[in-house]
Amino acid sequence: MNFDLTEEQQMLQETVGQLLANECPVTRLREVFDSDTGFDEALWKSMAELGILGLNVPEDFGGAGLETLDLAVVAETMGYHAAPGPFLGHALAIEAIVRGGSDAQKQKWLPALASGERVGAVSIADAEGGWASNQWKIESGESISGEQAFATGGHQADLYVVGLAGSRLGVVEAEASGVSRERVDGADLTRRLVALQFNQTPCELLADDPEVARRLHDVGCVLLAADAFGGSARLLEMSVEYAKTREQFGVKIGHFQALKHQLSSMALDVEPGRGLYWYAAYAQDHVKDESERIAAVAKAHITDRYMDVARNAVEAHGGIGFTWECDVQIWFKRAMFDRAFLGHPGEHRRRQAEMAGW
Amino acid sequence: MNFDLTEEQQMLQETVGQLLANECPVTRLREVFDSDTGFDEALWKSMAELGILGLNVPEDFGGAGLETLDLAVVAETMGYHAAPGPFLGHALAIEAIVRGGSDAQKQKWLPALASGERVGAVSIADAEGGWASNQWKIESGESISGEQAFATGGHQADLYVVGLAGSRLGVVEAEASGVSRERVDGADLTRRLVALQFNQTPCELLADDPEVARRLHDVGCVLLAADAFGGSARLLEMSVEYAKTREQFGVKIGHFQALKHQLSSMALDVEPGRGLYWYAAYAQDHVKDESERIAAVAKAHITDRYMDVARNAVEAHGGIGFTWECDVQIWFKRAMFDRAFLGHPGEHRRRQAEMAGW
Amino acid sequence: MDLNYGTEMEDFRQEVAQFLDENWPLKGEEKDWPFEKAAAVFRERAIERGYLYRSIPKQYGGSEQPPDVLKGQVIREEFGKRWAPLEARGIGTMMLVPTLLERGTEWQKEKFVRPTITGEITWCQGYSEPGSGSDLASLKTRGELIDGEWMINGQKIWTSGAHLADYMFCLVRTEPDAQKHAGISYLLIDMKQPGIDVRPLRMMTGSADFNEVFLNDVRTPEDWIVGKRGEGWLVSRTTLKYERNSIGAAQQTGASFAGLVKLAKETKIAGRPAIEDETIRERLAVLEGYVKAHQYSGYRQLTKDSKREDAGIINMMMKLFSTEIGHQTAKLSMDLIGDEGLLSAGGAELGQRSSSAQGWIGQYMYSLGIAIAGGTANIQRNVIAERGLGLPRDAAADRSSGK
Amino acid sequence: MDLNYGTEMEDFRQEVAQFLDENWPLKGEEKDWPFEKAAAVFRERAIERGYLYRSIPKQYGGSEQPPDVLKGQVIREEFGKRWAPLEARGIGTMMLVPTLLERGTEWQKEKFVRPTITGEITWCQGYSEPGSGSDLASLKTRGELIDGEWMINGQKIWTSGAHLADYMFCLVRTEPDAQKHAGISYLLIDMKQPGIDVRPLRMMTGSADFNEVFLNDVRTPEDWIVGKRGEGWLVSRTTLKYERNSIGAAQQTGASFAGLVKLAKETKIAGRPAIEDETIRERLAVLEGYVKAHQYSGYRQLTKDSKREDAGIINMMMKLFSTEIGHQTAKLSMDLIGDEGLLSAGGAELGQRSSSAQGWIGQYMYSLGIAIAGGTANIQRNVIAERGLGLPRDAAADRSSGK
Repeated sequence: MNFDLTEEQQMLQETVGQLLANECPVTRLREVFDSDTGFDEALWKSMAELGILGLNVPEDFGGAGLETLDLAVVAETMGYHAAPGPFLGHALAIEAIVRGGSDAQKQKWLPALASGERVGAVSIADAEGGWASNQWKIESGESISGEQAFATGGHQADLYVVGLAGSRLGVVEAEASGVSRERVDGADLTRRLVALQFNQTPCELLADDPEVARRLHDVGCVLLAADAFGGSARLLEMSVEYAKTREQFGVKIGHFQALKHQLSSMALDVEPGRGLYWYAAYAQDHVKDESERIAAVAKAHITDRYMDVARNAVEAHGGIGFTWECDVQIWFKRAMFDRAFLGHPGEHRRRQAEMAGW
Repeated sequence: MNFDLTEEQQMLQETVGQLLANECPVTRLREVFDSDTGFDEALWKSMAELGILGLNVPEDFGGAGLETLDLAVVAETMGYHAAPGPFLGHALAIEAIVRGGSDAQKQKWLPALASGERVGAVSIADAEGGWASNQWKIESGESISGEQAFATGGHQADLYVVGLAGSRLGVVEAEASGVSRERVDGADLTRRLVALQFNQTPCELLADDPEVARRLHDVGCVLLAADAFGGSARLLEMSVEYAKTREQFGVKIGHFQALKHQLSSMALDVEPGRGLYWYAAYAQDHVKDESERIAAVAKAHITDRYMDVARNAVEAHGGIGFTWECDVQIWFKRAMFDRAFLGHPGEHRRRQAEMAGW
Repeated sequence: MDLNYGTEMEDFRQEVAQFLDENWPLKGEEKDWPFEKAAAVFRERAIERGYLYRSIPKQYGGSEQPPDVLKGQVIREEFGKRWAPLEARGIGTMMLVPTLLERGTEWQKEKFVRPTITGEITWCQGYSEPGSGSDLASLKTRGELIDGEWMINGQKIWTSGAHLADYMFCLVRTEPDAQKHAGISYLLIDMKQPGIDVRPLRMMTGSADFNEVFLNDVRTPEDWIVGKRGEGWLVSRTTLKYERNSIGAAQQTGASFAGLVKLAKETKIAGRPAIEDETIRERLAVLEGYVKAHQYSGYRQLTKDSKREDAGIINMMMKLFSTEIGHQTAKLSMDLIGDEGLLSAGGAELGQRSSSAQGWIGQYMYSLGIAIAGGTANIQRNVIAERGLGLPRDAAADRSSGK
Repeated sequence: MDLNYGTEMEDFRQEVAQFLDENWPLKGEEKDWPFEKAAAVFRERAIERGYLYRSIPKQYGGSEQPPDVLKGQVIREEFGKRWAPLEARGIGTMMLVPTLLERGTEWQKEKFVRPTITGEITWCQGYSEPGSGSDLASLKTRGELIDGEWMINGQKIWTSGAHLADYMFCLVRTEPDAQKHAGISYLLIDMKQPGIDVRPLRMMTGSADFNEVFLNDVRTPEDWIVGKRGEGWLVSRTTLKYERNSIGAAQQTGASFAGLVKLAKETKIAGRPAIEDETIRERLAVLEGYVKAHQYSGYRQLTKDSKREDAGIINMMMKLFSTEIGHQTAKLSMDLIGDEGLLSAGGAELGQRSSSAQGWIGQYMYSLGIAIAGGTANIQRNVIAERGLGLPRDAAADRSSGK
């Protein structure tokens, strides 16, 4: 037994971290955050060059053919840097096409997705509420009509993996007829959302296999958990750093035992999540029996901790932590996203209890 | 509007406090705690002389004719001193007879209860679980048979107000035929419990009015809340005192900010409960619409806080707080009693939600 | 204890009701006056009758009534029913006026109190600075007395309403050689003068509820000082007490809780109304325990205040207690709005409530902001421990106060 | 990452299974031996095969195997299936032996290690004193070297197993003139001698899991010291690390959680099995999140340990994390047992679990006790903040360490 990242995974994380530190330091991040699109084309291209955008695309179709754990360690790093852009939905769209696409479909989409030439996205939030595949209501077919609430990718997405009635997935090109998208006034400006409307829109159905939808959902939960872990680790670092530099009453505030203990509690909220998200990611490819349930546990637990850490980070920064100018707010809103996207913790805990047979 | 105790109530509290401080200081309390009966006859007589045992008995029957709030401020003081003995059940038995007894019944029992000559008690815990009057299962009649779980008064009780099917109450003399009582291995050794068995035992029924049972239950909740408030205030004082005297690392531990903040949190758990129990007590006699619900709120909230405070008091005392020799354990176990007797907080919160029409 | 309104109070209620029937809204030609003007006139009349500014002497524009918490309550209820203007709730009325009444000179009271309470002039507060949040003693804005005028230079932060205010009351270091606390004075400044630069400070919600104020050779007359030179720290503490009470008002938590229950009735969890979910019911019930405890603690506080007795440690904890209730309320609301937790905070200005998801998101964020305004939670915990429970003072704080 | 057992491991498992089939329970005339004797013999055989005490050199009675977390796991699983004796889990094995191996002299290792790990001799720990709980540096028990013997006087507390132990390893102040930490030595003492008075210390649960030990002119040879004079503080810290890891074991929280789920299935709330109550399900699910995080953190820690790499800050938090999980588990159990929360803690000795209500009450109380044993939660929070996060050291702690 070896419960640790491989050297390759550690190197992958370092490389991605280096890229983000170089090309998207906080000064740049803020520009993208405040921009109209929330998209940094140069950064996207750099990611593509590094091969990150096709990590989970099989080698035959131009990708790296890696596993969920590899994807997750990248998601952790993205979360740490609050990397802006459509990475999450892109990776999930790929996951669905890899698992549910015919050879022809794979050939059609995967190479362009792997190279980052086209941006993938997912649209699996029913307009009336519900992320679970049994809550999807748009009738499946070669032409679809209906509304969905929170599709990823902002206005950058080129194609959508869409959730359809009967736990079915289909692929819709953004340019197709009858597609209209409207900006969602989301909190997290690093990952923009749109509401979609389809009106007799052409749709290519993926395999009629509910496992594909399940996999999409579970990998999504894992990536959100990984992002949340990385983000909360960053907020902890920022708070510790602030405590070491800010003075009150003539001393660095990090001298105050009450603040020390608050920061210890934050650390206790952060660090134990690492092994949990690792295992949840690993289970997707290696522990079939547990994969669905542990994804729910990780998503509920780690995104909840992220939100707690974010609240405490605001407090640890004093009044300034509450301003737009303070970087904490960027991660705070990512925490809101990670917690709400794909359903909030209460929903996943209900599933967790059911799957345990409680 | 005047939301405060009257001078008479304040004096009552002081007098009772003085009595307990004089006649049952902690040295004496520990003797009673470790004794076989948990009963201090001299203390009981002193309480009787002070008129505390008949506070809620009408003047016509030898009591003081006071209200629930008066009873509650005494219960607070009892809780503060962890006064040992059957006061709680005694007061509740009186309450039931006052509300549900015929003139003849009142004449028969109240004067002897008011004078403390006889000890009253309540037996309203069904053997299969359930404190609510609709859960009582023993068939009512002039002769009753069955089992009940947690009757008050230990082996001192002379008569029991017993909960019977149909939300009915009856009075059973402890000496009556077919009564057997067995010691319960309770945590709180200041308030002993017994399990009762009735075998064709003579029983005098009180009025066929479910309001009597409701009143008994609600006043019970209020008195437990008051006891919990007093007890938690005492634990806070003990913890603060310890922090002021105990040294570690060459300084009084009360200098450590982390401990200060823990003690502040305890204070925040204690002090706001005062107004809540006052109002809950006041409502029993003056705000009929709210009386049942606010009794549930106060019982759930304040006994929960007491338990939290008790846990924190143990921690604030370090290792020694966990020993039998440390006084904290006496109040810790009273907190367990106040929280569990008449049903634990979850049950009262369910009622609270129902009564609100949520 | 007596929570009933006696017959005397019912008579008083009739009297107030009749006054309102006759006076609000305004009648005749005054009927179409703009609200501000109408409110000012109405307030004057209400003051004449002894209904508003009851604790302020008549000579400064108040109605100087004996304290009577019950009458105050009846007035609030009756005015509330008819949406009649109550006392202006600005920071001037709540913080400056009590300070002036206790510490101001005669001319200061005469000049400032009346127009402040009528809402004719408005104030902002200049305490915090970027380098000194909870630690006011370390502030750096300097005032020098030159030719009978104070010349002030520095920067203030968290100044709400600065872009609208006519005046600022602020703390300025005037005695550079004195010990930290002893070097501060409490000055009043006219905001409408060159050298004052107000820049909005954007919050994480996106709205700008506060400002930064840059003071560059700003002037104010020598006698626009409250208290003596170097006493500003003490003078400001009178005011802080008022701020605590006003922010901690139990009413707000009650209203917020009611909103939460409403939200739980309107939203769904797993297809059923959230209010039917046992988990939500339990959480609401737990929260209500705190809300009720807060409410009755508020009753106690008011009663003690009206008897001019000290309510004790509860005074030090009301704000922290309501902050914590606010946290819990906000947290529960986020679980109730579910997917809409993805949205931004929309249109939630401080103190304004909205039943929409975005309003709750704003509240969620503000529940953090409020913990910070007027002394952080940790400072309040220190106060409870040291002043309330009598624990030894903090070493660091001792140092800064020169002990 | 690889959580599979490869074929090599399956072969190893077969080997272990076969050994056990042949050796446990004992066969032939050894079959009826009393457990203690049987266990001692069995352990010797298991050591010979390299299955127990794998990290202890052969010369001191261990089996001196290369570290292999996976093999360790297989051994524990197979031994567990057949209830075969594993390593003796006393404080001697867990705390003294690692210390001796790292710091002891040759003769000390030879004399003490083997009989300790076979369970032939047992130890108790003499660190805490009534006046110094978390603050070991302030301890007062004194040792003087007189005629080639240490003469020891003082009092120890929280000494579990003192009434049964053969020896005590303890901290004693031997250099009265040195700075606080520098004056302490680590001595071994024979408990079977006059001058030692062991008095049971009764816990709030009613049972006496600990003792007070009074030392009155107690003697021990000059060379029964581990490390040099005045180095006792450092020597003891080696040991404390082991204590943290052993108490914090993720297995215990997992087992405890499983017990809680069982309890929720067996008890009723409002007439239905508690496990069907949404509130209980949610609370269990929340708790399970922590339990799983704890479990996989344990995996990480073990993997890092086996690679002799540093797992980092997680090492400092495992104990506190499991303490907090224990609190939550205990709290939930009290809500599950309902009315039976009126009962006393029955028969719950430390580490022993019971599914009865009284067992859970004992656990509830012990969840407080465990927070205290081996360093309070606050000390651990300091360690996380200062050593883990690099925050500045505590002023008071600095003072006591003479900085």
